[in-house]
Amino acid sequence: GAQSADDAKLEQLKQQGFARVAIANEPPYTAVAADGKVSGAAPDVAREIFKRLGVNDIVASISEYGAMIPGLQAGRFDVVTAGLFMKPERCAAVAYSEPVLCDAEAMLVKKGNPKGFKSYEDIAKDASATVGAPGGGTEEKLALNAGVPRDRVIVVPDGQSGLKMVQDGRIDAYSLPVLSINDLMKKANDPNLEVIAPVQGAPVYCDGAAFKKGDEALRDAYDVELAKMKKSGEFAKIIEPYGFSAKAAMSTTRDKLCAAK
Amino acid sequence: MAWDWDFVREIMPTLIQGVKITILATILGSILAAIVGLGIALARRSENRFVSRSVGWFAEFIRGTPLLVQLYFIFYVLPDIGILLPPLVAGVIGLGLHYGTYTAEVYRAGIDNVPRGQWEAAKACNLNGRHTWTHIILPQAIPPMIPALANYFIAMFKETPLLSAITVLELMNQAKSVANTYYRYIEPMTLVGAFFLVISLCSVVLLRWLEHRYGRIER
Amino acid sequence: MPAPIIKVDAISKSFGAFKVLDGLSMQVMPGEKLALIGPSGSGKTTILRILMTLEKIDGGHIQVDGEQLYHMERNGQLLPADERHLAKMRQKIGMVFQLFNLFPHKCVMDNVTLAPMLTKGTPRAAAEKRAMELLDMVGLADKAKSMPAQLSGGQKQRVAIARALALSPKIMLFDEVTSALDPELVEEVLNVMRKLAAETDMTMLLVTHEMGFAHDFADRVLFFDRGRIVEEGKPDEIFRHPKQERTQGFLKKIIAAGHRV
Amino acid sequence: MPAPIIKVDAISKSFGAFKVLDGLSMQVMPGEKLALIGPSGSGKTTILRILMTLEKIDGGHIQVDGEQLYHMERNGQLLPADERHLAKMRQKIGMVFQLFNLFPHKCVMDNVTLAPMLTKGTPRAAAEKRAMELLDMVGLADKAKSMPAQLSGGQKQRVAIARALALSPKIMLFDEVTSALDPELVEEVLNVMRKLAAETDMTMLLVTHEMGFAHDFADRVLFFDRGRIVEEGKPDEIFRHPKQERTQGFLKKIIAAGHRV
Amino acid sequence: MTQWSGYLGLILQGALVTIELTLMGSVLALIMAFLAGMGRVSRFFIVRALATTYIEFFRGTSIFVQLFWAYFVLPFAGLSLTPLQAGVLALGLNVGAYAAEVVRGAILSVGREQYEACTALNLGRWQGMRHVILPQALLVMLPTFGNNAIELLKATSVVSLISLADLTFQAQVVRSQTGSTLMPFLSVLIIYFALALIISWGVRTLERRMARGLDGVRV
Ligand SMILES: Nc1ncnc2c1ncn2[C@@H]1O[C@H](COP(=O)(O)OP(=O)(O)OP(=O)(O)O)[C@@H](O)[C@H]1O
Ligand SMILES: Nc1ncnc2c1ncn2[C@@H]1O[C@H](COP(=O)(O)OP(=O)(O)OP(=O)(O)O)[C@@H](O)[C@H]1O
Ligand SMILES: [Mg+2]
Ligand SMILES: [Mg+2]
Repeated sequence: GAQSADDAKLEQLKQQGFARVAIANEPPYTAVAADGKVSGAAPDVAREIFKRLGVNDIVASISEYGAMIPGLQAGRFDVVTAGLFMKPERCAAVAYSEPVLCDAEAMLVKKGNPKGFKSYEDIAKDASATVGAPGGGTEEKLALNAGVPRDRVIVVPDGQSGLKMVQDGRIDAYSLPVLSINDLMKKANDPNLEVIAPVQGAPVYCDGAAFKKGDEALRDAYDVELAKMKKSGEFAKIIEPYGFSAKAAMSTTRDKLCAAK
Repeated sequence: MAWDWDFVREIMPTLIQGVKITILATILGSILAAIVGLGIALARRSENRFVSRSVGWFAEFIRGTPLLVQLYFIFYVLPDIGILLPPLVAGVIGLGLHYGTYTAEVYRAGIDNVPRGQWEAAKACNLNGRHTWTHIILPQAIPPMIPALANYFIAMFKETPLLSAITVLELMNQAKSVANTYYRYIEPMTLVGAFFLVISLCSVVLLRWLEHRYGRIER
Repeated sequence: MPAPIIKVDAISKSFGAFKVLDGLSMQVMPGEKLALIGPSGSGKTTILRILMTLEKIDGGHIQVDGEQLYHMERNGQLLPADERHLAKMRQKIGMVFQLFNLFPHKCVMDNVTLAPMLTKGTPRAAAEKRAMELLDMVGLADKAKSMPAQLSGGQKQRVAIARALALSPKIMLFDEVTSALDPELVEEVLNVMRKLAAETDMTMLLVTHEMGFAHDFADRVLFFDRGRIVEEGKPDEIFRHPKQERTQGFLKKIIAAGHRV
Repeated sequence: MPAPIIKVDAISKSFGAFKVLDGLSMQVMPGEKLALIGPSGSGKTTILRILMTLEKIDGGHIQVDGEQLYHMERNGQLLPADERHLAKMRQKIGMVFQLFNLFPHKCVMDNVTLAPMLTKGTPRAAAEKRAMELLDMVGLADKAKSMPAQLSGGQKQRVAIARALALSPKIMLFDEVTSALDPELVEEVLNVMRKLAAETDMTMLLVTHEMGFAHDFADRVLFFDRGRIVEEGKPDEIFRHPKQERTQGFLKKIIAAGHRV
Repeated sequence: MTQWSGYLGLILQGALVTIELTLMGSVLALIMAFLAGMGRVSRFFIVRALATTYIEFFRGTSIFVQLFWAYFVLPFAGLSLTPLQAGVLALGLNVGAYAAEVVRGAILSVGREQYEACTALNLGRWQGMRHVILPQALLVMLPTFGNNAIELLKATSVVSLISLADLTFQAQVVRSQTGSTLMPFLSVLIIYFALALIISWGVRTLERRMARGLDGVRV
């Protein structure tokens, strides 16, 4: 029945020799080198695990956040490893692996934090404040849940645009995970900007590899290898150079994150 | 993934917010395109070679490159030289400039379609340049171009989803946003498609009427 | 003997490599009625268009009513005419075209009054009074409110004549004013022109293929061929006893084709 | 006495509310040369176009060469003609248009050979041989490789005649074949037609405003007015002693306008 | 500013994808244009209705919605296309609908007298179309086809929606990876313009070649 169909999925990946992976255009979760080669914490972990599963390579395609889950559902990708943080609603839409990359939320603001933001609630309180976030991302939802009205949450297509919009004063804050913001700051090297991290009241989130509902067998196989790597320390070796904490990922579980309210 | 009418009802108000912005951007963009187009058309007829040539190349360049990239450029690059435009304004300028290069061609065709005999008759009547334009040429040139102009304004309407790239919350952007919130894509995207289809079908009727009223002109 | 009102002196005109007028000279006396005949492409239309300043000349001089047409004297020097000078000279000249060239978006009355009101600042009432006299003269007083599209070809051409007369030019140019008309409508236009010739002392230049009319109408006939005047003289001389071989050949063909001479 | 080759029986034709032909009847004998004259809008072109099946009729019958043109007999019933029947009937008829209607993208030779090759399957060599004979007949053998745009109006019209003849029709229709030509070019076309009339026993119907030519060419003249035949007879009768007032008026006007009769 | 120059290779890869999309999309568009354009003037109601539906549907809904459907919704109907296939399909069908109207217009622009000459010479409907009408109409279509191809080129910039790494998309990637905004956008603008110039030059050359003889100049 379903079980054998699921096994078939892994068999199929083995046969074709690669898995199709959706990644985001967001360092350090992903990085694209000048020669077009994809690296970064998320794809590196995925590549290693698939290798262990007998799938030699991954073919990564950069995708908009908004296009990832529909792409997964439509069978465009076999897995999404893009810093899609686990949340109850998402857990209902896709099948997550155990946690991989964990990060807290941060905000990018002008030097000196002129409006004094510490949390998303602060933005909600200031009737003239605007915050930028990726469309369909965790930060957008956090801001909305904190009471920032829809028209003050600006959907920004990518990190570089968000940074630029803060520099140009189009938005007061741009919110992304801490490491993403730090990477942006490093590249921009702009003394007029400042990072607020972590955002108060925002939980630490962890992403996992997201599979299509129905591919649970593949996901389970993935989990087994992930657990082995976590134990052996290889997991930490891959992600820590990018700034991620392996400990954070190992101190929580999918079940906890998916149940959180 | 089955179609869910309750979900449709739930997201309708949000999408209608987007429709309003879409229509506003189209109207403002059309007005700007109509003005920019006339400006380009007149500049290209200028006696001054430098003016006509450089405006000509500029228009060619705008017409040969994607609006999407132009919008990025206006929104993200212009601030570097101190021009900081709100998203909707940047979007309207992008639309107006881009489609202005199209309407310029319409103006040009409209003006060229006025028979040479009319210019000559105006000269034989000893009218000066300004009188010739305002009393003889433009009154004959503009009515036949109205259908072609309207055609471009409708095309512009269908390109407004590009504005989502520069954070304008028009229909497409709203649809994406609700889709991402609920992880349901078919309903919002289909509604967007249906909405565009309805508006275009109405505009076909409008166009037929305009063509009937003002005569045909080939694109 | 009075001075000629038009003095064309060795003008030449080329379109690209093709020489249309080649050192053409001619003189026209005030009040004279001149017919220009000749084969297709011989330059008849071109000389009228040059007099109306619709084409520029490449060389030579033209004097109209004692003043240079394409040149103006400044401090004893002959300079190319500017638009102001041309506009002044155009006041002396009116033209009626083969294809009428009425303004299709204006009614008959407006076609006739437009130029006087705009160029001479004639008040509307005066312009309309004069227009009615002219329309009456061409037999179209009852059509004042019609649009050009509602008129027959013959009526259009009569309006065009009234329009040209409204500026009271000293010289009128007619370029094949009947050749676009149905045979039955030719006569009404020619009648108007006969009347005009009889009643006014305007100078008139007429290009035509209606040899019969040219014969009755003109004081003098010029025969054009390849941009030159090959023969000229009284109508009887030209039509009954042409001296040049080229003229004889032309008239023979015309007669053979069924035109009355 | 042989049977008429064309028998038009009480046909009527309207454009919208406007009745162009009103119960028109006429007969044409094989080999007869017929001239159709009459004022503009009287339906002359329309009857030719109907015979060429370019317009449909509203009522009445037409027989051509013993067969119904717009009807076909099936089991003793008269049915409206289908495309096959029309194609068969069209083989008997050729037409030359006022504006030549040459195919501008094909050279003279191809204009003449296209129809025989496509409709009769004539081999290229035979079609070209016949075309050369015809072009020779109209005096254009040396223009076989020219494009229509390189020809004068008179030459174009002669090619059009050759093209129509290439299908060897029994009946030829000519609609004002000289009225779009410069006066000097009219004669060359009329010469070709004279030759054609003298050398072949083809039936010919000619609409023309060239009264002189109609007089010389036709065996019989029909005078049309408002969609009816008002008067018919030998050319001398019609042109010298017209009986009907309308005919007299028409001829008077034509003469006044400078046309030879 | 040498930092981003290493990424030029990436941009050129994007240019390759853009060119590929443009070429394949144009071929599909051309086929659809002739099918639907001639369908519009067919004698048969069904054919006319089909052609009209296709044209109005694809001109009516926005290209964004069509792309989204081709890529994300068709798989639910069992038809899973690669991004390139989906892109070519959406672009080709979309531009083909516009070009179909060009084909129709060009066919109708051939004067009635040419059809009548065909009838008078007893050519069949298809014979007349094939030998007389289409060869003349083709010349009328050509310039507008050139414009349509440029429209298609520009429309390829929206395929980033379905994860195709075209020029615009690569510009975004380079921008994120290097932090430089001006250079990637400027360079892709220039590349687009160069491609557009190549298209219009090609079409003009073709047009000149086909027009030979028609204007009375010796062939
Ligand atoms: N704008 C132009 N460009 C190029 N050639 C021209 C132009 N205007 C006129 N010509 C050419 O100049 C020649 C003379 O033209 P023109 O119109 O003066 O002849 P015409 O004597 O009036 O002949 P017709 O009796 O046919 O009117 C013709 O061969 C014509 O083709
Ligand atoms: N397709 C059409 N639609 C409407 N009216 C038409 C059409 N064809 C002809 N007519 C009208 O029918 C009438 C007769 O036309 P027809 O062309 O037969 O006249 P004609 O005798 O050939 O005149 P002419 O000497 O001007 O060529 C005219 O009034 C014309 O306007
Ligand atoms: Mg002339
Ligand atoms: Mg006729």
